Parts: sequence; structure tokens; C-alpha cells
Amino acid sequence: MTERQSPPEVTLRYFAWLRERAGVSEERLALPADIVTVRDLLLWQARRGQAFEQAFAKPEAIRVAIDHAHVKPTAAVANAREIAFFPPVTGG
Amino acid sequence: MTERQSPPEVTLRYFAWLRERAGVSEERLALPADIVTVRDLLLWQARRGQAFEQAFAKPEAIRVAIDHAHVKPTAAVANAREIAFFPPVTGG
Amino acid sequence: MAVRVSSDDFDISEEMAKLSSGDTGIGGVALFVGKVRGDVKGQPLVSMTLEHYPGMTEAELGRIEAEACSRFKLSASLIVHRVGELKPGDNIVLVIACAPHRQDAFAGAEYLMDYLKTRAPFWKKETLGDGSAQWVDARESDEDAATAWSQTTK
Amino acid sequence: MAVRVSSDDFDISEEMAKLSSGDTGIGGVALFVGKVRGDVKGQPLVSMTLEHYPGMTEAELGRIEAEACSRFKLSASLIVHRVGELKPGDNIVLVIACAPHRQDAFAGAEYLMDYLKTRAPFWKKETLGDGSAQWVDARESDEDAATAWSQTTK
Repeated sequence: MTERQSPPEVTLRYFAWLRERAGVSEERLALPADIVTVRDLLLWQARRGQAFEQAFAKPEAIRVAIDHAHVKPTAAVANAREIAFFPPVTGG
Repeated sequence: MTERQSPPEVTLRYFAWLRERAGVSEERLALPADIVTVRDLLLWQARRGQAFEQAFAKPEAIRVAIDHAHVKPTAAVANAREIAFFPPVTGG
Repeated sequence: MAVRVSSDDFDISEEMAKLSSGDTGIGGVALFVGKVRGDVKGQPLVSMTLEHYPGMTEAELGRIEAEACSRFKLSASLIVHRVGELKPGDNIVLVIACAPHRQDAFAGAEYLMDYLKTRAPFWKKETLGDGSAQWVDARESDEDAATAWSQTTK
Repeated sequence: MAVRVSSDDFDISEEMAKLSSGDTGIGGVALFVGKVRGDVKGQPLVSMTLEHYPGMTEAELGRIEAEACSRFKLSASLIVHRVGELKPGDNIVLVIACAPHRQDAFAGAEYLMDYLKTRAPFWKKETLGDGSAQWVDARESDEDAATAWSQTTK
């Protein structure tokens, strides 16, 4: 008999107004198995209580990076170690 | 009886290889009365002896400024105080 | 090729000397310094706070720099970006592109700035004279400037 | 707005501070430094001598600067050009353009350089490793760069 493998944990990070609205800068958790793409993840975030609902109300205004590289909403989240959520960048 | 007015003198200046070939950096003289345009002046210069002949052999390679401003070969030389001759500029 | 994120100010002469001295193949150096402006749509600005994403910032700036070096004939380049609280008149960012010829130097520096503005994970929060604080919105014109490069064939 | 011709070297940080400090309307500063390259078509360069036309140089640089300021929204600008004998790695020219926004700063600096290269009365003479000395020929690409501006409608 083999032990059921627990799903891998991922680090989620939040920046700028997304961090302020979500009320968290970083968390570590296992994503539900039915989350395949970044888009799935954004829709799931918007259902995690009032603060996240407000932060993720407009998913089209949110940019996502997986393991320090920009990704599109169609990107797969499998094997991600770190996923970050932030508004469009305004440096320089 | 009125005294005949002597033609006004003008300062001529030479730069870079034009100065080296002509063998003069600056001179002051009265131009012949039949020199009207810059082009006339360039052709006249090419007839002023061997050094000038060599210096002004290719008038199209020579740039001219009157009173510190670039001018075209068709510009009039009347009333000029200072006329300068030089190759295309290569600063910067 | 180097990138640096720091709360400290930079000295342009010093950075340029470190980058270019000893390489006499360099004929032109284009530099850009971004500075904090003292007003936001007529309102006086008290301070600007720059947040970034440590780790991704360095990775992204490195990718932007590598891309610039592959598109233009650059001898050396540098990006320095400040974070933390800045005041009007303070330096925010320094970009330097060294090249044998000036056209590559200018194009390299402009390319670095355009992509830095649209891809490097920095966010500005402005504190105004009335005590309010707001996150700066991304400018569409910055997106357009970066997009324009992807349509040039060079 | 200022122009200067000098045999002395310049300090970029110092020149930029003099030009931009106190004006918090400036959001971007574009700078360009032209340097003496160490070789001419594969031949080592020993030195470069810059001759200019005193009086006309200042007048022409002033006209170029005024034109740049009328075409672009510049807060301040500076041109410093060295004359005399220079060695490989030495600075030749410094151009600075300050503006509220980076696009104007970049365009202003590039415009100043393009016109300086084709209109300001400077001539370079190169002394090579074999002892020969030659006047530098004007580059057609510089003429083209300046002409391109007269075809832009901005």
C-alpha cells in the first residue's frame, strides 16, 4: 500500500495595492487540484473571502508572475514554486 | 568732387585641411567688385596661386560661413564682415 | 552588463567611469536619469515610495539588459533602480548604454528604459500635500513605447 | 540653456546637478558623452586634435540648442565640447537634455547630437601609430541622421 501523496505547496506573493487589499504579502499553501491555469487561479482567489474578493474583483487589472517571470492568464500553474500577483508595473 | 570710396575689406578665415593647404589661417582684403555670390568667391580663390589652387580644387567639398552662419553657394557676399572656408564638420 | 536595486543614491560620473574606463572601443555613452517630480496633476507631491519584487526585479532587469545587448551593438550597460521613500528632485533610476557608435548607445538606453517601465516589477505610491496616498496607474504611453520596439525589424 | 567650448574635461554629475537641481518639474534627464576611440579602422590611434571656429561654434551651438528647445519640451539643456589634443578614452562632448518626460529628454539629446555632428564647426585630426596624421572625413550617416529630423513633423 502506498501513502497518498499530499499536493505540493506553493508560495503566493502580493504586491502594491493588491497586497494592501488582500491584507497579506506572502502565504504558503497547496492549491486545489482543479486549478490548471493562471486564469483558474485568479477566479479562485476572488472567492477566498471579502478581502480577496475586493483585491481580485477585476482579474484583467492583475498581472501574474510564476517563478520570477511574467506569464499570461493561459499559463499552467503546475510545478510553480512561487506565484506573484500585482498591478501593472510603474517603475522608472 | 567726391573721393572714390575704396571697396570695404573683409576678413577671410580658413580651417582644418583648407587652412593647411592654403597656408593661411586668416587674411584681410577687399574682394574684387565682380564677386557677387559665394560660388564666385570659391572660383576666384582657386585662381590665387598654387596653394589656393590646390586648396580650392574641389569647391563642392568646401563649406562656407558668412558672419558665423552657414551659407549656400548662391548666397551673396555683399556686406559680409567675415567669410570662413572649411571642410564638412566632423565634431562630436 | 549589470543591474542593481538599492535604496541608496547613485553617482553618475562614478558609475559611468566604472562601466566604461579601460574600454577604448567605446565611442558613445548614452545615459538616462529618471527623477521624482514635485507635483502630481497640479498637487504638490510630498514623497514617493517605491516597492519592488526582490528576486524577480533582478531577473527581469537582467533579461531586459540581455535583450538590449542582443538587439544593439552595446559594449556595456547598467541599470540602477532605487527603492524606498524618495523626495521631489531625487533620482529614481539610472540607465547607461555604452557602444562603439552613438546611434546604438541612444537606442540601447531608450530600449532599456521603455522595457524597464513596462516589465520590471516596481510600483510607485505617491503621498500628496493633503496627506492622501495613492498608487500610480500604469501609463498606456509606456506600453505603446515598449510595443513599438517589437515592431521594428532591427 | 548653455553651451561651452573648452580644452578641459567635464564632470557629468556636476554638470547635471548645476543644470537640473532646484527644478522639480524635471522627470527625465538624457545625457550623451562622446569619447575618443582607440583605433581607426584597425590602426591604433595615438591622439586626436580638435580644431574649431571660435565665435561661430558658440553661435551655431546656441542655434542648435534653441531649435531643440522649440521642437521638444525641454526644461534645460547643455552642450560642452572639448578642443585641443585628446587621447583614446578621453571625453570629447557632453550633451544633456532635461524634460518633464523621458521621451522629450531622449529626443532632445539625440537631436542636439545629430545637429552638432553636422553643423557645429569642429574638425578632428587623427594621429595614428605609424606617425601619420589625417583629417577625419565627414560621415554620410551623420548627414542622414540630421536630415531625418527635418522630415519629422513633430
